[in-house]
Amino acid sequence: MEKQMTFEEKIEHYRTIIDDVSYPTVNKWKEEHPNKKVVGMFPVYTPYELPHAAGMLPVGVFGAGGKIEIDHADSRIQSFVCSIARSTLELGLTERLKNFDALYFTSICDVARNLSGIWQTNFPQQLVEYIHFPQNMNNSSAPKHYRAELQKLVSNLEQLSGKKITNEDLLNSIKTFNRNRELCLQLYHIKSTTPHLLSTFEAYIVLRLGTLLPVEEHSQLLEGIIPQIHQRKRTARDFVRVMIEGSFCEQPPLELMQVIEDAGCYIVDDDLLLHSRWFNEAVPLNGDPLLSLAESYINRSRYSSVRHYGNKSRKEQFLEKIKSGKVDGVLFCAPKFCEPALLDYVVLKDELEKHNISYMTFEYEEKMGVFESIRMQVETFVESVLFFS
Amino acid sequence: MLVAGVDVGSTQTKAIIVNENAEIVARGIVNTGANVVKAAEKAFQTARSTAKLEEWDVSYTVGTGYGRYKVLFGDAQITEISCHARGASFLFPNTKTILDIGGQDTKGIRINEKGEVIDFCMNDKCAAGTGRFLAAAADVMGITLDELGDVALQSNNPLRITNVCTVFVETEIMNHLSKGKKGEDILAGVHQSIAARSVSLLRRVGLEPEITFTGGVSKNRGMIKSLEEKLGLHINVNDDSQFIGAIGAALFALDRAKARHDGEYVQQEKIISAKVAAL
Amino acid sequence: MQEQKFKYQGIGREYQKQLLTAWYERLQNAKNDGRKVAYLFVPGNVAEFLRVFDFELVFPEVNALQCGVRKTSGDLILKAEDIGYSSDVCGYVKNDIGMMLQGNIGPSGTEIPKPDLLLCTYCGCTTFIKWFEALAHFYDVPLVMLDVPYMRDGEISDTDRQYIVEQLKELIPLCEKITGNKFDYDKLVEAMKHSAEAEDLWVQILHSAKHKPSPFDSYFEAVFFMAPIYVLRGLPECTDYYREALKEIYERIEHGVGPIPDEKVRVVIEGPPPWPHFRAFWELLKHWGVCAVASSYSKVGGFWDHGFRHDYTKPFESIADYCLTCYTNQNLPMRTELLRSYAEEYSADAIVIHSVKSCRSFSVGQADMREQFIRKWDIPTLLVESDLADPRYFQAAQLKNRIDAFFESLEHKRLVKV
Amino acid sequence: MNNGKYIAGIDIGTRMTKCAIIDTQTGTIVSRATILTKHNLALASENVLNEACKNISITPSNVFYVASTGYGRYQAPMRQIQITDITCHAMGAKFLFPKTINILDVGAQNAKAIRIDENGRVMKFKMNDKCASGAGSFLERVAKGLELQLDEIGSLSLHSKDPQPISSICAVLAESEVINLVTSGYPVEDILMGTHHSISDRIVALLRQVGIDGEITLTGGITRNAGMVKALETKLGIKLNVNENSEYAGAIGACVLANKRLKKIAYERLHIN
Ligand SMILES: Nc1ncnc2c1ncn2[C@@H]1O[C@H](COP(=O)(O)OP(=O)(O)O)[C@@H](O)[C@H]1O
Ligand SMILES: Nc1ncnc2c1ncn2[C@@H]1O[C@H](COP(=O)(O)OP(=O)(O)O)[C@@H](O)[C@H]1O
Ligand code: SF4
Ligand code: SF4
Ligand code: SF4
Repeated sequence: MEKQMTFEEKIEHYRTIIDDVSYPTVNKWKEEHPNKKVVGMFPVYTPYELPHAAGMLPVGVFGAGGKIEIDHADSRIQSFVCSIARSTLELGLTERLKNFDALYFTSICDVARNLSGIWQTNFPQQLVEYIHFPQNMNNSSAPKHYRAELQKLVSNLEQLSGKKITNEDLLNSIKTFNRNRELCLQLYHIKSTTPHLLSTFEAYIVLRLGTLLPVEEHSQLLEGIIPQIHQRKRTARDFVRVMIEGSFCEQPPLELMQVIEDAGCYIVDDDLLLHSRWFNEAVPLNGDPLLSLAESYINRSRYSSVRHYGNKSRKEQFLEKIKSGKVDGVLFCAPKFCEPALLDYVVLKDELEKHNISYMTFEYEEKMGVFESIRMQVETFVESVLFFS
Repeated sequence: MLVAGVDVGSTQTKAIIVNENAEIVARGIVNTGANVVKAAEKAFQTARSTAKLEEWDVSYTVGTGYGRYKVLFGDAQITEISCHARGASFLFPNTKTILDIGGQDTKGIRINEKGEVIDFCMNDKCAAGTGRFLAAAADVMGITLDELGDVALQSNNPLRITNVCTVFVETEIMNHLSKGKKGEDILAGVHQSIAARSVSLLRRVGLEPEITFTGGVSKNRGMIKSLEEKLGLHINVNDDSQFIGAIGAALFALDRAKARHDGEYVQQEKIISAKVAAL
Repeated sequence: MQEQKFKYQGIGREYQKQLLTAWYERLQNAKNDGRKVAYLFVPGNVAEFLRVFDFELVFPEVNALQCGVRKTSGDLILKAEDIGYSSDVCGYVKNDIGMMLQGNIGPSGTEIPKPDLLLCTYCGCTTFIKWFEALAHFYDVPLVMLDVPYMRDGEISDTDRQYIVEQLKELIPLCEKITGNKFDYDKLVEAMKHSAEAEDLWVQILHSAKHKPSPFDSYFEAVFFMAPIYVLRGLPECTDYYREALKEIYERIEHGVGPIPDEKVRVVIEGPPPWPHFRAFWELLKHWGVCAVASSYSKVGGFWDHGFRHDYTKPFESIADYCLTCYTNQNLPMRTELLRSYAEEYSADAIVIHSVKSCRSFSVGQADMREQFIRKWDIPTLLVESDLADPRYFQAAQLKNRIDAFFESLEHKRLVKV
Repeated sequence: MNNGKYIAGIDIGTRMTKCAIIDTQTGTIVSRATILTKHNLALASENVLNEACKNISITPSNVFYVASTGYGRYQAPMRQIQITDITCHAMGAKFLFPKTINILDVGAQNAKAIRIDENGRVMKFKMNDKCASGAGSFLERVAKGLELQLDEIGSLSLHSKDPQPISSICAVLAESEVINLVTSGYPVEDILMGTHHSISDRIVALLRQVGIDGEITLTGGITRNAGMVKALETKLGIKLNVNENSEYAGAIGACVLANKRLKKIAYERLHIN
């Protein structure tokens, strides 16, 4: 049935899947593999390869996107915290994550970190990992330490599944994910070179679906749609090329992406679902697989606000992204209360001002309802580029 | 023994007198107005006169509400939060969550089995979602507060009210009216909008049944229905809901009066026995 | 009783004030005197290590705290918001950036020297990283990370310890280059000895709160008493200070007096205080005769009261352990258990959580902690919200309501039952 | 009469709809008009255009390009282009006061603070459209509560010697406070000035967020209220740019931008052909 569907129909169909907070694809997988485990992955980046190598299904956990009422979590996490933390906890407290056997959090921010602690106390039956990413990239023992961290995860997974994870398994997983990342990057390449053929709204849906499917299935699906995209008949419009920055963790409502695009923008680059193209190059397949992953994290991962680099090089990478995307302006589009994004904004916009690049900023949260005010802001931004350049 | 609780709210002041069996013997309610001290006295007096009591008949009085320190004749002050908790769990012993919508603020209170406050949360400083919001809507529609809820109950097709701010809602209502929309549909929308805000306030303290609805707005049947729909739960209300704060205060007064009484009694016993011993 | 004059009364506060004033003066002259300046954080500060190179140490958090107490933080925060900082981010960061924008005049009116080294001791709070990245951007100086893994497994692992040791060792050449001073093992040992001695004394003060009535408020007073162990640790002045301060405590015990004239309620407090309204907050609690007998905030700069001491026989390893165990680096289950155990050890009647809006490192999870205290252990727990630096978030009327409602129910129980 | 001479800008606000017509040859404003918006936005835009045309004895057919802006900008049927309030107010303010850096646009339901560069391009802006406590409706309510005309309250407040602080942050609760103050015998002018101060506090807070940096131009209906202008000036400690055209800044900006756009189109045509 998939085969006959047009690209637009597929998008429509995928959207219903990603909007469903009962995780239908996970339930189906669990039915088909009753003895296998599911591991939830909190953004931004987590080593999907490890659960995969253990024969488990890694699944992205991105909160509830405003789809459910927050009945219990609001009294457990105060109001001044980003929505993803609260709605993820609500998913847990309402047993919507009961098919998940483990959950991975990482050292991106204090909220995600403490959420891992809340999880430990409230869901003792789940394996909760808090992964410490190296923050001191210049230190020579960083790869070794992170490798040890990965090794610990592997051992815990082995315990969970009762099955040894071999180097072979790991290499195979790395290879599988290398391929998937390559395909995801192809979508971004289309978005950047021919933005009229693929909107960010569409690209996002396809990538987000990837967080809910076995990776092999997702890669196959991508291989099917990429040619379809190239065949679309659409004309390029006099739109402004923008880049979105700040949406690396909690994901903006889909309507927000539509509003931005409708207001006259091509979003040619962004930091949505960063894990899907986290490494700039393929993870090497020779040598010790865990060390390769560790070294890739340290030397080859993508720029983001929650990944520490020496300050200079981070700003450089940010500007480089702007240059290579031939971007007219940057939209800082951060989740409300997301401290890493809000703190980084000041430094980054300083750089933009130095280089005379337009930018605009606004915040979103899961439950927004009305986008009128943002529409007006984006329109104003587009006008400031159209009328004044 | 008779004791009293006086709840000085921003809009209305309520007084309750109970006897030693915690039975209500009198009620009094007046508008607070600009002179808070007077309002407290008047409410107390109203209650006393309905039961034909003199000031000295009442042996202990607790003041509560935002103007509790203005109850100059009172023996003690206790916050309205404790009093609402006490009053609600007295009237409805299984209460876990309390929603109090008053004239100028809305509170969510969560209590434990013993009726002690675990958490509470309030929106003050903003009239949106309070009795004031409803009063403004009633004003614009040219109906009285008593009718408001019943009009809303007639609606089959509530309109969505998009503004949150009370000021902007007035304009929105006028726009709807001038477009010929039905009054009941508009009002039903207004009630739903407050219900939504109230429920989200309750969620912040942790929503657990049973829920007891207190404050002046609990007299509004339209509001009760909107809340029950939004929550999908039954909520406790009775005729005394607006007095719950005052009832709680009176119950505290009773405890203290008794403790004092016992204490005095013990004290006197001691003195007497000391005297006896000295003989 | 309080009126009586004891020999040592008030020394803890006064002496501490003098030391801080002297410290700020020394900072002002640092550049003239040819000394290099390192910025670092209080949690997990590697003071002993840096003292080997004769760095002057600047703690941006201490500056922010002092600005808060002196009520200048509000204006400074607005300055930072003017350049784009959101009203929702850490008030300390904004306070510090605001201060920098205003010429880096510190809380006591002296100039704070610019950094030669930004050493981000990443001990738990991720905002630390963003904070120092911003400083690196504005000052255009190099930023060095000391990456301290979080206590994610509830215990110290040898891997984590070794990782820190290796980083410290790699830091030596850089410090030597900046200061021109060679690393000197003996100097490190000496600093470690001073530290351990001061730590011993400080812990005795903390433990004194087990007395009834408590001679010491382990929150409202502790925040003054603990300043020297942060900014002067590793120096002999620091030890002298605690020796004197402890004498004051002994004297209080001897006379059976404490910070609260008539101690009615003993509480454990979690979370940093609302500096700009410090007095007002204290008054709100004093009104009910509340004495804080233990607190977590007094452990942010080091977790000594369960036995840890800087150990000169294995200096690097013990610095690593020090960084790993400080309160901000402990995971939530550890923090929860710690507070519970304090309530027991110090015979507290309740736990008070001051939840700080702009500090997610502390706050996220506190509401959940409260659920545990109430449900699992039946410890009455009060949670109040404001901010540690931003005066706008201190809503006195709301706080009073909440505090009164809580303590009146504790008191009521007593009045009626006894 | 030359058909190709006039450009109109229509600013459809929540309360008032404003129109300005400029003569492209001289670049000057030749007509203005303002009417109450009511609820039919399309009709309002047509009426106001008719009115502005009538003032200079032309018909809407003489206007060859219409740019709409404001809350109802998508509702004006005769528009060739719609532009947001922010871009228009910024441009209008720049046109009226060329040295403008900051713009404060305060209408009935929202307040906007804008910062522009030397070309009139919007660099930053912040707006508040959720709470009436920092917008014009607040004053309308207070006027109603005190049974005064809207155009009276500003001039009345100017007589105040001792402004009475208003403690409520909310416009609705402040209204009762104001009435309480009156019944307690405080002079009306002091209460009104206090109210104006309270609104300006919020507006200035908005302005601070975009950074205050040079000449500030006030636009929108609030410019008709001398008391508000004074309160803002007191709070900011500088004089604000205001004149009788300020209320039309949005409509004027729309004209200027339309003209700019036309020139660009003409230029492009020239180069294509
Ligand atoms: N019959 C009624 N129907 C609906 N609402 C009512 C009714 N009577 C009073 N109210 C509402 O209750 C409010 C007063 O509630 P109350 O709890 O006494 O307030 P407070 O304690 O804040 O003064 C009034 O402002 C009004 O909006
Ligand atoms: N004659 C007047 N005197 C004083 N203030 C006025 C007058 N007319 C309008 N205003 C003020 O201007 C506001 C309307 O401003 P306007 O910019 O026209 O709003 P909008 O664009 O939202 O319709 C009113 O709320 C009122 O405060
Ligand atoms: S949205 Fe921001 S603050 Fe929230 S968990 Fe993600 S990174 Fe942390
Ligand atoms: S939103 Fe409206 S009701 Fe709420 S504070 Fe502002 S003016 Fe008052
Ligand atoms: S977030 Fe909290 S712990 Fe972190 S720097 Fe700010 S105040 Fe300190």
